[in-house]
This record gives sequence, C-alpha cells and structure tokens, in this order.
Amino acid sequence: MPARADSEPRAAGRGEDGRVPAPFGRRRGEVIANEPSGGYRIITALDPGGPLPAAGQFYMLATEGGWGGDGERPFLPRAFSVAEATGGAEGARLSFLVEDVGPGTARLATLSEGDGLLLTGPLGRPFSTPDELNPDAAGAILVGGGIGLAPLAIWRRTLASRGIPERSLLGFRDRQHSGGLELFRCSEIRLASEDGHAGHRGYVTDLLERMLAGDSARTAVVYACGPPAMLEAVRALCELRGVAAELAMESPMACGFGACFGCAMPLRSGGYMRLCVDGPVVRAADVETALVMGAGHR
Amino acid sequence: MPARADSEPRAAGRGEDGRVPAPFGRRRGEVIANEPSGGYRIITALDPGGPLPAAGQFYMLATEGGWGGDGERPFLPRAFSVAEATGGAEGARLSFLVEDVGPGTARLATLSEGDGLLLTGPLGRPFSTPDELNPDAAGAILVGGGIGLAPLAIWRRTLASRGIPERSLLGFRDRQHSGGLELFRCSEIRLASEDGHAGHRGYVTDLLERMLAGDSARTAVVYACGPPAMLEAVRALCELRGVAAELAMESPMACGFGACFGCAMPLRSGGYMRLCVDGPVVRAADVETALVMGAGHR
Amino acid sequence: MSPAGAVDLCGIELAHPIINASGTFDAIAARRAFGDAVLERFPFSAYVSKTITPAARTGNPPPRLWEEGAGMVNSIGLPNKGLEGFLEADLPLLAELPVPLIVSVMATSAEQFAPLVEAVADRSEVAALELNVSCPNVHSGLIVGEEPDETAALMATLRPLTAKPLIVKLTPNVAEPATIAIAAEQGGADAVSLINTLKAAPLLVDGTPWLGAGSGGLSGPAVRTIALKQVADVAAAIEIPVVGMGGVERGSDAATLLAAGATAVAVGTASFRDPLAAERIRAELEALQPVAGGGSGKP
Amino acid sequence: MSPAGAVDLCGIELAHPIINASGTFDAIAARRAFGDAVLERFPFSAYVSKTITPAARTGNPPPRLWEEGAGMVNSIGLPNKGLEGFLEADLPLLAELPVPLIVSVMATSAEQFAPLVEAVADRSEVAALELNVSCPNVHSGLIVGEEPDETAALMATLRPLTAKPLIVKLTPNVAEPATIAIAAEQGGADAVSLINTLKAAPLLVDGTPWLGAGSGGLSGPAVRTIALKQVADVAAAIEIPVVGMGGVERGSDAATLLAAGATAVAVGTASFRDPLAAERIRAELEALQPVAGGGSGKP
Ligand SMILES: Cc1cc2nc3c(=O)[nH]c(=O)nc-3n(C[C@H](O)[C@H](O)[C@H](O)COP(=O)(O)OP(=O)(O)OC[C@H]3O[C@@H](n4cnc5c(N)ncnc54)[C@H](O)[C@@H]3O)c2cc1C
Ligand SMILES: Cc1cc2nc3c(=O)[nH]c(=O)nc-3n(C[C@H](O)[C@H](O)[C@H](O)COP(=O)(O)OP(=O)(O)OC[C@H]3O[C@@H](n4cnc5c(N)ncnc54)[C@H](O)[C@@H]3O)c2cc1C
Ligand SMILES: Cc1cc2nc3c(=O)[nH]c(=O)nc-3n(C[C@H](O)[C@H](O)[C@H](O)COP(=O)(O)O)c2cc1C
Ligand SMILES: Cc1cc2nc3c(=O)[nH]c(=O)nc-3n(C[C@H](O)[C@H](O)[C@H](O)COP(=O)(O)O)c2cc1C
Ligand code: FES
Ligand code: FES
Repeated sequence: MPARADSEPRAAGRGEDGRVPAPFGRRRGEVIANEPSGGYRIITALDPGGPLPAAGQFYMLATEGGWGGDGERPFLPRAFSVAEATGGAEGARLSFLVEDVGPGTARLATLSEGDGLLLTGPLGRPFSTPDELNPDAAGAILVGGGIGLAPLAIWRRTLASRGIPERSLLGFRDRQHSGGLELFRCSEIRLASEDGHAGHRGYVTDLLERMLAGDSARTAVVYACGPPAMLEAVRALCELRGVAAELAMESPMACGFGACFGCAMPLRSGGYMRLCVDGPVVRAADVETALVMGAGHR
Repeated sequence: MPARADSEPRAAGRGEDGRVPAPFGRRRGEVIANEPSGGYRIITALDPGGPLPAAGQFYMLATEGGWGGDGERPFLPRAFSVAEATGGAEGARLSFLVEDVGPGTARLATLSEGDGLLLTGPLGRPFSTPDELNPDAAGAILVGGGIGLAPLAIWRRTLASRGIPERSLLGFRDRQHSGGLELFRCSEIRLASEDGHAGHRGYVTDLLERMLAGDSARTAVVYACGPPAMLEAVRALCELRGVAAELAMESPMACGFGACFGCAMPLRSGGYMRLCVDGPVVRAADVETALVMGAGHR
Repeated sequence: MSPAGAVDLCGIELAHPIINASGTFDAIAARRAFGDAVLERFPFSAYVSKTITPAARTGNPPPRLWEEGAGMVNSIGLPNKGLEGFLEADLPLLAELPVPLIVSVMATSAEQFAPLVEAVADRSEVAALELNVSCPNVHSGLIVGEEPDETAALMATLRPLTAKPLIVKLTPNVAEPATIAIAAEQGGADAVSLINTLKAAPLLVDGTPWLGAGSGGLSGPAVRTIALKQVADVAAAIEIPVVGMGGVERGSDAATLLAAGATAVAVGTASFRDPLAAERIRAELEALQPVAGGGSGKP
Repeated sequence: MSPAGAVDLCGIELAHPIINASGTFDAIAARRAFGDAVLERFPFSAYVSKTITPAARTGNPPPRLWEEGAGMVNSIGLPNKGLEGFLEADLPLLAELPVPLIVSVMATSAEQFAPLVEAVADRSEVAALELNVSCPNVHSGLIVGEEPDETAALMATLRPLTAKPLIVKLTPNVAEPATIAIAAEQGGADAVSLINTLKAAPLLVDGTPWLGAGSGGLSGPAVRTIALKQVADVAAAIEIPVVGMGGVERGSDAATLLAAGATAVAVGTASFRDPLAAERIRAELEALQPVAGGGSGKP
C-alpha cells in the first residue's frame, strides 16, 4: 500500500496513516466499569500514561489473572476495537464493546471494577478522513452491524468533533445480538433489525442502498464494520456505485503488532496483508471479498 | 504386605485395613468455611452423599474453577489428609489443614464459602489401632509436626471416642509453620518449637525420647506425621527402643488411587510401594528411612 | 449412528469407543480404592493392562512425576510383577472386569518378546495384545518403534505365534510415524495405537534433572494437537484400525480423533484428574450431534 | 557472574543471552506499531530475521493460527519478500537495530541454498546466518533436518561459501536430535539452535483441518519440557554452542536452558502475549540468584 498524502494536520505523535503508536510492551490498565449493553458488555478501563487512540485502532487485551484455567484457553491476548476514548496527559479512559463468544470474551465479561486489564495498544491503522478518501466528500456514512458498532462509535465522535457531517446506519440480527447503542447518543442513527425488533425489518444495507440512491454517490464516503456478510454487501454495493469506502475488518490474531503473520487477509492484488499492521481498517477497493472466515465482527 | 488379622469390629462398608472405600469418580463438594489457623488455613467442605473417612485417609482435591491459569500449574489434583470429619447419612463435613507452599495450595487458600471443591476420596490406608500394632498396647502416643497435625487430629478424636488413652506431642519450626492447634481442643498435648515460641524449645522428638524413657516401651505405640526429618527421627528412635510405630507419609501423587505408579516409596524389603494405596499410613518397620524427598509433610 | 456406539476393533466387540491408555488405570488398585463400583460402572469398553515385561521390575527411582500447566511428565519405568507374577496374581482379577482384556507387553529383544507373547496369548482371558515398542523410559538400546526395519523384524517373529489380535503401540518421537505404522501393518499387525508419551526432561534452574530417571515422557492436553496430526497421518497411511490417544480430556477430543480415522480412543492422563473421566468423555461424545455429511463445522 | 550477562555466541558478542526466535518478532512492523521505542528499548541481544527464501512467498492460506491452552499451532508458511526484496527493502531497516543481525534462510536444495547464503553472507550488516533446514530437499523428498546425511551434505556445500557463523536450526520431530546436531557440527556448523515447532494438526470435531495448510507446528509452554530434553541431549553431544528455545515464558525457563547447556536463549511465542516479554525474562534471569556450585536445588 503506497503512502497517502496526508491532507489533514495530525495530532502530535501520530505516525503513518495517522496511527497513534503504542507504548512498547504490555501494560496494566484498571477496570473502572463493566456493564451490560443489550446482549453485549461495555468494559471501561483506565490506561495510566497511555495515549489517546485514533478511531479504528484496536488493543490486545487479557485479564491479569485467570487468563486460562485448567490449562485451557484463552492463552493469547484478544483484539478489541476501542469504542470510546477520553482523557488527557495522565492517561486514557478506554471503553470496549465486548460480545461473549468464547473463552477469552467470557473471561473479560467477568471483570470487576479494580481488576487489572493487560493491554497493548493502540494498534493498527485507523480510519481515514472522508476527504482523504474522496476530495468531494460531503460527509460520512457509517454502517455498522452487531459488535461492529464499536469502532464506528468512536469514529462518529471524532467526526462530530471535527464538524464533519455523519449519519449512522446500524443493523442487528436480533435482540441478543445488539447493544452499544448508548455509544451513539446524540447522533443521527437509523436502525435495522432482521427480526424487526428495532427500526427497519431487514438489513442495514437496505438502508444504505436507499441512501446512496437518494444521495449523490459522487460525494459519499462509507465506513463499515460488522459481520462478514454485511461487510461484503457494503463492499459490493460501494463498488457498484463507485463509492469510496473503508472497512474495519477482523481476523484471528496472535500478536497484534505484525510479529506472527497470523492475521493474513487476502489482497485484491494477490497475496495477503497483515491485518494488524496494514489494517484493521482497509480500503474496500484493496480486498477482493469480505467473505473471509473470521473477517468481520460477528 | 500380607493381610493383617482384623482384631477390631469394622464399621459397615470398611474394606481391607479398615480403609473406607471412596465413591467411584470425582465429585463436587461445597466449601462452607476457610479460616486462617496460625500460618495455615482450615478449609471445611460439605461432601453430600460422601462417606465418613477413617483417620489417616486422604482426599485428592481441586478447585472447581481456576485450577490453572495462563496455562500454568496446578493441573493435577492435590492430596490432603482429612483433619476432621463429622456427619451422617446425608454426607460428610470434612476439614483439611492446608499450608500454602505452591500453586495448588495457594489456589485452595483462596476458596470462599459456596465455592465448589472437587474431591475424590477417602483414599488410602488409615491408621491401625494400638492393639493391632502391639497386643500389649496401653494407649497411643501421637507425634506431629507442622502440617502433619492434620491426620493426627482426626485420629486423636477417633481414639478418644473409642476410649483409648492418647497423648499428643506436637512440634513446630516457628510461628509461621504452625497452626491447627484448635483441632486438638480438649486433649492432652505437649508442645515443642524450634524457635521457642511455644512449649519446649527444641524438637518434638526430645519430648518423645523422654516419654519413651519414662514409659515402658513394651506398652507404647507411636503414630507420627510431620516433615521427613521428624519422621526419620521418630522412626529411628522407635526402632532403637523396639516400639511399634506407624508413620503417615507423603509423596508426590498424580492420581491417588493406584493408577499412575508415581507415588513410589522405597520399601525396606527392596523395591517400592505405591504410597496412595499401600499408605499413606505405613508401618515404620516397612520403610528403610523416612528421609525421602517429599516423603513427609513439611 | 451415535459416535459413542459399539465398534469392532480388529474383531473385538467394544460397547463404545472409549478404552484406557496402558499404564494409566490400574483396575486392581482401583477396586481397593473404590470397591466393586469399579466393576459395576466400569468406564472403559476394553481394559488395557499396564505394560508387563518378562521379569519383574521395580520401576524408576523417585521422583517419577513432574507437573506442567497442561500436562505431566512421568518416568515410572514400567514397574510390574513380570510375566509369572502377572499371570498368577493379576490376570485372575483382571478377568473379573466386564470388558475384553488387552494385555500390553514389552521386552528388549524379539527372543525375549516371543515367549512373553506366547504365554499371554495362550490365556483365554486375553482378547488381544498390545506390543509396547515405544516406551521412552526404558533404555533398551535401539528403540524398536523408532525404526521401520526393527518393527518389521519384530513382527516377523511375533506374528506367527498367535492368532489373537496384535496391536502395535507407536512412539510419537519419530519424524514420520506413518512409516512405522506401515511396517507394522505389513508385518501383520491387526491394529496400531498412538501416541505414547513425548520424550521430555523437566530440569531445575541449575540444570539438574528433576526426575529420578533423568528424563521421562510428556502426556496430557499439551500433546493433543501432536496426537491429532500423528493419528490422522497414520490412519491415512494404513488399512488396519487405529486406537487414538494423547491429551483426550473431553468428548469433543474423542470425537475429533474418531473423525481423524481412529476406531477407538484411549483416555490416559485425564483419569488421574478424575477416575471417572472416561465416563464423562463418553457421555459428552454421545451428546455431540452426529456431524452433518460434508459440513466442515467452520464458521 | 550473573547468568544474564554478556555471552559470546560463536564469535558474536551478545550483551546478554536473550535473543528472539525466528519468525516471532518483526522488528520493522514493531516500529510501525511502537515507534522508535523499539530501537531504544530493544529487548533482544541479537536479532534473528524471519526465514527468507530465494523467491518471494505469500505464505499459507488462512486460518494460520490455532490456540491451545498452553501454546499455539501455526501454519504461517514463511511469507517473505524473497532474497532480492529482503536485501533491498528489509536489510537497510534491520541494520538500524542496535544489535547484531542473524538472518534465517531456507531453500529446497543445496543448489538453491548456496546463492542465498552467499548473497546474504556477503552483506556487512549480517553477523551470522541461521539455516532453517526443516524443509524438504526437492531432490530426495526427505526433510533435510530429519536426516543426518542430508544435513551433512548440505553443510558440505554451504560451509565453504562463507567465513561467517552458520547456525543450524534443528527440528524436534526426530527420534534423536543429537544425531542431526553431530552431523551439523561435523559439517562445520558454528552453532545449532533448537527447537523448531512440533508437527501438530488442530482438527475440528468432524476431522476437518482448521488450518488453511492442513497442519502446522506447536510452540509455547506446552513444548517446554520437550525442548529441555532436546537441548540437554544436544548440548551434551556437541562442542559448538547451542541456542535453546521452546516455551520460554519466564526467567527461570531461560536459566534452565542455559544450565542445560545453551549459550543463548531465544524467546518466541511469549513475545506475542507481551511484545516486551523478552525484557521481563531477562530481568527475571538477572534477579535469579547465581546457583551455588553443586547444589541441586532439590528440596
Ligand atoms: C481488530 C479486531 C477488532 C475487534 N474488535 C472487537 C470488538 O470491539 N468487540 C468484540 O466483541 N470483538 C472484537 N473482535 C473480535 C474478538 O477479538 C474475538 O471475538 C475474540 O478474539 C474471541 O475470543 P474468544 O476466546 O472469546 O473466542 P474464540 O473461541 O477465540 O472464538 C472466536 C472464533 O475463533 C475460532 N476458534 C475457535 N477455537 C479456536 C482455537 N482454539 N484457536 C483459534 N481459533 C479458534 C472460531 O472461529 C471462533 O468462532 C475484534 C477482532 C479484531 C481482530
Ligand atoms: C497423603 C498426603 C497427605 C497430605 N496431606 C496434607 C495436608 O493435610 N495438608 C497440607 O498442607 N499438605 C498435605 N499434603 C501435601 C500437599 O499435597 C502438597 O503440599 C501439595 O500437593 C502441594 O501442591 P502445590 O501446588 O501447592 O505445591 P507444589 O509446587 O506442587 O510444591 C510441592 C513440592 O512439589 C515439588 N514440585 C515443584 N514443582 C513441581 C512440578 N512442576 N512438578 C512436580 N513437583 C513439583 C517440590 O518438591 C515442591 O516443594 C499431603 C500430601 C500427601 C501425599
Ligand atoms: C503415568 C503414565 C504411565 C504410563 N505407562 C504406560 C505403560 O506402561 N505402557 C504404555 O504403553 N504406555 C504408558 N503410558 C502412555 C499412555 O498409555 C499414553 O500413551 C499417553 O499417556 C498419552 O495419552 P494421554 O495424554 O491421554 O495420557 C503411560 C502414561 C502415563 C502418564
Ligand atoms: C508464528 C510463528 C512463526 C515462526 N516462524 C519461523 C520461521 O520463519 N523460521 C524459523 O526457523 N522458525 C519459526 N518459528 C519457530 C520459532 O522460531 C521457535 O523455534 C518455536 O516457536 C519455539 O519457540 P517458542 O515456544 O518460544 O515459540 C515460528 C514460530 C511461530 C510460533
Ligand atoms: S496478529 Fe500477529 S502479525 Fe498480525
Ligand atoms: S498417586 Fe498415582 S499411583 Fe499413587
């Protein structure tokens, strides 16, 4: 991926692609809240001395104790998009939206206030601004599904704080697979749900299709995060309409910092990228398909 | 080891050597108390449906959760002598005296009321009655050190309930390595401590030496449990004086029921016994030395 | 068909596919500990004895055990009563078990193996023999199970001695276990079983060996994916049945070995943690949905 | 003398004995993630590159990772830019690291290995080469590192090509790794390193391989006691230095490998859990009391 012109002034300490470099090594954060949000949980931790991440970046997380048990998984840390980040010089206050899908997320779900949270991050490539993706951009369309709301939530706030207009289209399979809506407070959102429990009964991509039809595709920029099928629908639609898009993707990760080459994501141009350092936010045009096993937030 | 004449009527369900057979398989007990006792902890659990053990028997214990962590030890269950047992048809109430010496005992020490305790037992060979060891027995001398108080505590109660006279000589290295004295309430005990913090300053075997000198060795029977050096001193002294003795010994154990052959204890006659099924209580005359690595309670 | 149903292991009818791994469940000692419940609720569909040798052995000096976070290293050293002691003292008791009996045997040469195999096979209580050609604890000079030629030569001697099934137990400490399995099959083995333990040496920080024998063998969950690789490779290379083992802790572990080509699955180290682990594993295996044809199970 | 002090690894001066295992720390990617702190606080005393091959490789299809309770199985498949890409794009960046550079190389025949070794050894930035011989010889079909003869033949070709240290990386998937180490030493190797990963195959309950490549290699704490056994055996069999690795998670693990005869210790999988694991391991190693002469450490 060639380096891009950096059209926007970056915060001090930002590197390539606007990514915020992580402090070297794993450090201890402290859990200050762990609350249910629909079918998910929002886990908030203090990260003393840690930097403020850029929207779209992620952290590798593990609990301080009980990461494992009976010689069983989890063994490796787990990747989570940061969903909300505030704070300043003394450190950051980070929130993660977590869906319990296996041993690692189950363990994280049991965290209590005061527990240690081992973290490495922020990692990876963040979202690009709309004008970086489309010089004629009029604003941003955020398309999220399920746990994919996490990176979009912080991105929405960032855009809002920069005065960039954004609209969010959020979709859920059913009640169980929804949560994190409070992260979108005070913003313009439209909902879709497959079971009809909220908003439009159907897919969030139905909403996107309508919006791109109404809108001028020329000025649109789409940011999407969600399950592989949703990501793929967004990718295909944007390709069809010639709309610039970025996808926040997923793949199994062992390290999160380019060390293991485990997070291979097929490139349209052939071969693979390492999603942890070349992503997790990728240009939609760079991937052949988002229908890769484990490639999207469920 | 040849079968012995069983001179005493046995409780129903007792087998070879008076041992109480364990229910087949591991079961869940529930912790009802976990309290400090000197440098140790007394952990008490309800064992619904479990039998009452014979004094000298042990259980293999593991916690229900967190047995392991970070893919680390403990992995195998740990052996603990039962220190107190009460109850009836609905089950047993079992107490264990636990010294934190490594990952397994450290984990057990963190148990709270209501937590699950996985247990297999009672296992192994219990103490023999004084008259089984010496037809002229006038009573029992119990010699214990450190965490070795555990099996002697339940044995003392059993003897008392059968009206067999007993005296206990208990020794400790220092304050840190003492505890469990409340298990000897209402009984005649003499103390020794290496640091002089309680009773005679010196070894518990000094007390035994005096007692065997005063006593007629002909009518004495000694039961000992404690660190290898203490066990060996007791063994050598009893051999010298021709006093019948049983030692409750230790060795590393993986299974506790004769399956792994890991708990080898050298026999005087050559070869090894499996301490989990041929012990942990052994005739002093059957072992060459008690100075075997890991052969005694620390 | 339930994956936990009856199976035929080279002519031996097993009520279900879960048996024990040699040396990890002493049925006689278990009766001392648990009484006749062991017979009434016997968790294995066949019983494999601890390995017996021509002469009695006391085993290795202690310590014999080392614990790891996800397994253990043992250097037991095959303590056993020897052929004569086994036949006299143990066989009558093992014959009381409600399942077929497989006797594991080991010797340090074909000439020593032959009378052992003959004497054991001669006993009507014995359904089959497992040939331990792989135990890493005993220094038999050349390890037969590490060389295809040695394995073939051993089979050439032993195969004519009995019509009873001979199961060759393979070592995992080779580059390609399938080459040994093929040699065993060509030599007339009725089945193979694998994996035995992996050579391992817990050392103290100063380099001193912890185990009395210096080194030992690793078993338990730590070796599970190694066992899966070797069982799948071996099952693909031969026609005779395979008994799969190594780190089986759950029904899904057993199901995976069966799907990889094993006919039966042996439970070893898991029994140390829970004497009835095999019963639970079988129940979990039974509860697993029969896999839909062709479905990969991948998300 | 502190066990964490400077060591000489076949002529390369290392400030301390902790280096990285090939393929488990990409210093260039780490700088993208962590910035120049990687240079300022570089945790290894030498840097071993990921294995490079004559031509570029994209690596194996995903999934490439499987997690176990005490380790992981990977089937990365040696993605790399190939010799030319490495020399052009990566070498200048790796030369900025504050430690000696060891380049890991692999090819599928001695003829393919030769120009690779020559070209890499030719570069002044390179202190030594590690020969990854866990690869098939395209001519014989045999895995070079599994056969003493193949290893000796490879060394006969490569040794004359450079005066720089050649470190042979041994596979653990053999019965006796010392036989391969001896062949490497006799062929003129300056050191050996071990262990590489153990062949393993995570399968789903229906038997389908999880990994895109079908099978992979096990690493992490699960293999620690296997590594100890092999490192001790190899160190006892040869005179040249040994780089020990396999499941090192703590300073005591490193100390044990050093006591078993290793000159340096490599940290692999542990870096995935904590990018600075090696720094902690070195600090823990330093904090360990120097072992009293002759004391066994046994209780
Ligand atoms: C960049 C990035 C950002 C993410 N952000 C979020 C987020 O904001 N919120 C969130 O909830 N999740 C997020 N995820 C996903 C999250 O990392 C996973 O859900 C988590 O790793 C699952 O771990 P687990 O142990 O709970 O489940 P696992 O058991 O690891 O299950 C997850 C999947 O892994 C596979 N799997 C099963 N067993 C194994 C095994 N033994 N080895 C390897 N793979 C196995 C299966 O496909 C399974 O469905 C993100 C992932 C990435 C890469
Ligand atoms: C029959 C019997 C009865 C017992 N009764 C009691 C009792 O009533 N109360 C009580 O407190 N204790 C009792 N014990 C001792 C108790 O079982 C041990 O203290 C316990 O197993 C220690 O486990 P741990 O994980 O805490 O410590 P470990 O780390 O297992 O330490 C114990 C010892 O094991 C050795 N060791 C260290 N690492 C390893 C390893 N990786 N693998 C193998 N060995 C290692 C060392 O010698 C160490 O000192 C009894 C033991 C037996 C056999
Ligand atoms: C303590 C112990 C003793 C063993 N004894 C024998 C034996 O006598 N004969 C044999 O063939 N295998 C023996 N084995 C190997 C097991 O049968 C089995 O192959 C191995 O442990 C792998 O299975 P697991 O991981 O389920 O334990 C023994 C294993 C252990 C742990
Ligand atoms: C993800 C991954 C990639 C690896 N890549 C290489 C490689 O390119 N070349 C090589 O010689 N070894 C490679 N290895 C093996 C390691 O260098 C090391 O030998 C092995 O992982 C054991 O050490 P550990 O348990 O500390 O990880 C790799 C290991 C892992 C886990
Ligand atoms: S997760 Fe390790 S390289 Fe991306
Ligand atoms: S502890 Fe397993 S045989 Fe005694």
